Amino acid sequence: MTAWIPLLVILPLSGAFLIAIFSGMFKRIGGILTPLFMLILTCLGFMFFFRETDVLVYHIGGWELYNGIPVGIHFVVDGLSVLMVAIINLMGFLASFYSVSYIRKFTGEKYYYALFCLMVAGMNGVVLTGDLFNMFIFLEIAVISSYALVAFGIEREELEASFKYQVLGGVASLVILLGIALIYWNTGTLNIADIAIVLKENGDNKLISFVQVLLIAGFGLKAAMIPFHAWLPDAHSSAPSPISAMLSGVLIKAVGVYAIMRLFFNMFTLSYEISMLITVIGAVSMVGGVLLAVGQWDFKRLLAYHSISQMGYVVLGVGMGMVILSVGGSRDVAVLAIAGGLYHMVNHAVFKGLLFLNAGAVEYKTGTRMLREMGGLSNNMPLTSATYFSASMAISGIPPFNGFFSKLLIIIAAVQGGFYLMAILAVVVSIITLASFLKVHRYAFIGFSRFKNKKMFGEAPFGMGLPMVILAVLCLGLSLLIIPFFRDIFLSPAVNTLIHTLDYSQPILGLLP
Amino acid sequence: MEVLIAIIIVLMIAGSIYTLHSRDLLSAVISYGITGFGLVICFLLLQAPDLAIAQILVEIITLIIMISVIRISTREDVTERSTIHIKGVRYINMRTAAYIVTGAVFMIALLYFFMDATVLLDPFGVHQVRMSAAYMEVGAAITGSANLVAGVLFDFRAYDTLGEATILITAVIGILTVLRLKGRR
Amino acid sequence: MMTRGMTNIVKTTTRLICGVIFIFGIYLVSHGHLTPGGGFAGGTVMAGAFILLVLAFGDDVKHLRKTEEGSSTLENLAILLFLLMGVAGMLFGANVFFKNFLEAGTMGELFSAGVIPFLNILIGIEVAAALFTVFLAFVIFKEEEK
Amino acid sequence: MILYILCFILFLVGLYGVITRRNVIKIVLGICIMEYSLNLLLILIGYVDEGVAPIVVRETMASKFVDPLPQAMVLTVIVIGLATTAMLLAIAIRVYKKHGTFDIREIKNLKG
Repeated sequence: MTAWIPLLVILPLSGAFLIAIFSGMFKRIGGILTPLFMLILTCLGFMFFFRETDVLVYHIGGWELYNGIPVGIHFVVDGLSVLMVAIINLMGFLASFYSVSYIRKFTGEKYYYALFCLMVAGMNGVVLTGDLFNMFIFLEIAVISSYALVAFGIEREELEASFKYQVLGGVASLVILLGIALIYWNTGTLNIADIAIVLKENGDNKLISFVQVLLIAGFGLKAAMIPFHAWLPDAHSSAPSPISAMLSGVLIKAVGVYAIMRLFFNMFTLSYEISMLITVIGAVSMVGGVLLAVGQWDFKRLLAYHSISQMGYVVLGVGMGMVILSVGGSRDVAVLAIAGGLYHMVNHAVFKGLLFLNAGAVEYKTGTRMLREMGGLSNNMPLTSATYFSASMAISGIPPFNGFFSKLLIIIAAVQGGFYLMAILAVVVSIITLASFLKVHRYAFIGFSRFKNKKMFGEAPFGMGLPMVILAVLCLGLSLLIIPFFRDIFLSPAVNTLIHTLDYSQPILGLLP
Repeated sequence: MEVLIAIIIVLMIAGSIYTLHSRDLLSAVISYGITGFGLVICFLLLQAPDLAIAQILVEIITLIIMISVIRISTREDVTERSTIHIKGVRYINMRTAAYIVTGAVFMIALLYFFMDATVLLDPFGVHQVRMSAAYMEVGAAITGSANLVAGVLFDFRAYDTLGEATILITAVIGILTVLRLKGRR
Repeated sequence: MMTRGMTNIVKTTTRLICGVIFIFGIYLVSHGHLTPGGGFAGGTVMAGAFILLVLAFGDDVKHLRKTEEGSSTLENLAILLFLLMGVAGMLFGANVFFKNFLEAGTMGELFSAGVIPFLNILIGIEVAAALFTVFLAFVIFKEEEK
Repeated sequence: MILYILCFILFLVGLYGVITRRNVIKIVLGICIMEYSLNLLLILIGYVDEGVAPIVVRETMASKFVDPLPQAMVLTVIVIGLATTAMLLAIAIRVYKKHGTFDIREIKNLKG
C-alpha cells in the first residue's frame, strides 16, 4: 500500500496541469476531470484507513538513512495525516461537484479548476510530508492558489479581501520561514523526526521558546486564531461559495491547526507555558469569534466568524490535551480532550462546508447575501432549507447531530481536567451559536418574503443539491464515530499519534521497538 | 570579510529605509534595487554563485514589472496624515505618537528576544552540519553532479523543486485569473 | 500608422544582443550540473531575452495574446513533463517516486548525473515561459485598459 | 554575531514598512525586504570560514565546502518571493484601476 502514497500528490498536480494545457481544445475538461480525480483521491484516502502497519513511510527518491540521519524527503502516513487526507479529499470532491453548476456564472473556468486542483495538491502535500521545509513549500502552494481563488470574482470587494489576505499571509509565511531557519541553525536538519530527536538531546533552551512563539504566530495567522483573525471574514465571505467551503472547511485546518498539532506534539518537547498559550488562544478565539458573529447580517460573513469560533473549540480541545500531557496529568483525560478536538475538526469540516454550500445556493438563486433582504425561502427552496436546518443544528450542538458529541467530549475533558472556566465558556458559546443560527433561520428561511422582485425562486440545480444532501446525511452519520467500532478505525489512530509524542520519530529513523 | 558584509548590510538597511520613506514611487523602487543588489554581492562573498545569478535576474525582472505597474500611476506617494499644523508649528498628532511608541517597543522587544535566543548558536563562519553532511561527503559521487546545489535541488530534494516550480505555475495562473477583463458572465 | 516600440537604435541593438543572451541562457541551463547556474537562473535569462524583444519592438494586443496562450501552454507542458520524470522513477528501476533512474556517468561531463540535466532543462523551459507569461499578462492588461 | 543582528534589523525594517505604510506598493516592497533578509540569514547560517562554493573541481576537501542545503532552500525562497510579489502587484494594478489610488485607507473593507 505504501507505493500508492505519492498518487495523492501526483493526481491533483497532473490534473491541474492537464486542465491548463487542454482547456483550449476541450472547453468542459475542467468540470469533468476535477470531480473525477477528486473521487479517485477520496477512495485512495479512505483506503489508507485500512493500512497494514500503523505508520507508513515512503522515501522519495529512494534516499535511505545515511549514518542514521535522514537525507531525503519522506512521506509519512499515520493516523493524523490519514484523517486529514480523508477530510480534504472528501470535501474537495463535493465542492468540485458543486462547482460544476455554480461556476457557470463566472468567466475563466479553466483557471478555477486548475487552481482548485493545485489547492488540494498543496493541502495533501502539507499533511503527508515529513520534512519541515517541504511542508512550507506545499503550504505556499495551497495558500497562493487560495489567494487567487478569493479574488476570482475580480470585483472590488474580492480584490480588497484578497490583497489583505495576501499581505497577512505573506507575513505569516515569512515568520514561519524565520522559525524554520532558526531550527535549521540549531539542529542542522530539516526532517521533523530527526529534529525531534536532536531537540530532545539538547534539552530546553531560550531559542526553542522563541521559535515556538514564532511558529504559533505564523500558523495562528494561517489558522485565523483571534489576535490574527483580521483577514478571515473578508476572504472567506468574498470567495466563490465552494471555495469558501474549502477554505473554512479544510484549508485553515490543513495549513494551520494540523501544522500546529504536528509540530508541537511530535517535534517540540511539550512545555507547560506554550501549551497554556495555545489553550488560551483557542478559548479567546472560541468566545471572540461568536461575539463578532452575532451582529452580522451578511450570511457568508456570519458563517466566516463562526469558523473562527468553531476552530477555537478544536484548538481548545487539543491545547487542553497538551497541558495535561505536559504536567503529567491523567492520560485518559488527555486522550478525551484531544479526541474531542480532532472529532470536532472533522465535524466542522462537514457542517461548515455544508453551510457555505447552502449560502452559495441561496446566493445563486436570489443574488443576495444580506439576511434582511431574504425571507420565506423554505417554501421555494425546500432542499436547501432542510439541509441548512441539519447543519445549523449540528454546529449548535443539538443531540442527534455530530456537533453535540464532539462538544460534549471537549466539555467533559475540560471538567475532568480541572478547566472549569473553559467548560462554562464552551457551553455558553454553544448557546450563543444556537441563537445566532436561529436568527438566520428566522430571517432567511421562514416568515414572509422581503425580496424586491416577488418572483418564485426555484430549487438549486441537481449538481448543487446532491453535495448538500450528502453532507447533511454525513452530519447525522458522523455521530457514529462515538461508537467504539468506528472510533477505533477512524479517530483513535490519530489520537494515538498525538498522545505518544515521540513514537512519531521511531519508524522514520528505523528505531523500531 | 565580516566587516565588509556588515557594511553592505548597513547599506541595505539604509536603502530599504529610504525605499519606505521616499516621496516618489519610482525612486522608492530604484532604491529598493540597492537592497537587492547588495544581497547579490553578499551572495557572491558568501560563496553562493548560483544564488547570485538567480537573484540578480529575478531582481531585474521584478523591477521591470514594478516599474510597469508604477508607470500607470501618478508616481506620488500617498500623503501620510502624521502631523498637524497649529499656528504654523508642526505637531505629531497623539494617535501617531502612540503608534510610534508601541511600534518601537514591539520592535526592540523582538530584537532583544532574537539576540537572547540566538546567542548560544554557532557564530558566523562555523556551521555544524547534520543533514547536509551526506550531501557534501557522498553527494557528488552518488548523484554525479559536480554542482552540489544542483545535486541537492534535483536529486536529494527533487520533490522540493517540483513544489517550487508548481508555486511559480500557481502564481502565473493566479495572475492570469486576476487580470481577466470581466469576472462574471 | 503609428510606429511601435522604441527607436531604431534600440531595435538594432536588441536584434544583435538578443540571440547572445538567449544562447547564454541555454548554456546556463545545460551546464547547470557542472557550473553555477542551472535551470532557474538560465530560465530567467531566456525570459529576459524575450522580454527585451517585446519591450523593444512592441506588438499588437491580438498577437500578444496568442503568444501568451502559447507560452502558458508551454510552461504547463514543461512542468507536466517534470512531474512525469518523477513518475518515470516509479515505473523504471527501483519503483520510487523521483528516483534518479539513469546512470550517473563520469562526473564533469555534459551527459552525466543521470536525470539532473533533463530536469534542469525542463525547469529552464518552465521558468522562462512562466516569467514571460507574467510579463505578457501585465502588458496585455495595460494595453486593453487604455 | 553582529551580522545576524543586522540581518534581523533588516527583517524588522521590512515588518515596519508593512505595518506603517499606507501605500500598496510600499507594502509590497516591505514584504520583499523581509524576504531578502531571510535569504541572507539562511546563507549566513550556512557559511563556513574559508569555505568554497559547493562545486566539485578535482577533489576539493569536503570539509571546505559551504553548506549546500541553505543555498537550495534560498533558491526556492527566491522563487516563492517572485511568485508572491507578482501576485500582489497584479492585485495592486487592478485595485489602482478601480480606485485611482494606491492609498490603502481608501479601501473600505479592510477592518477586522
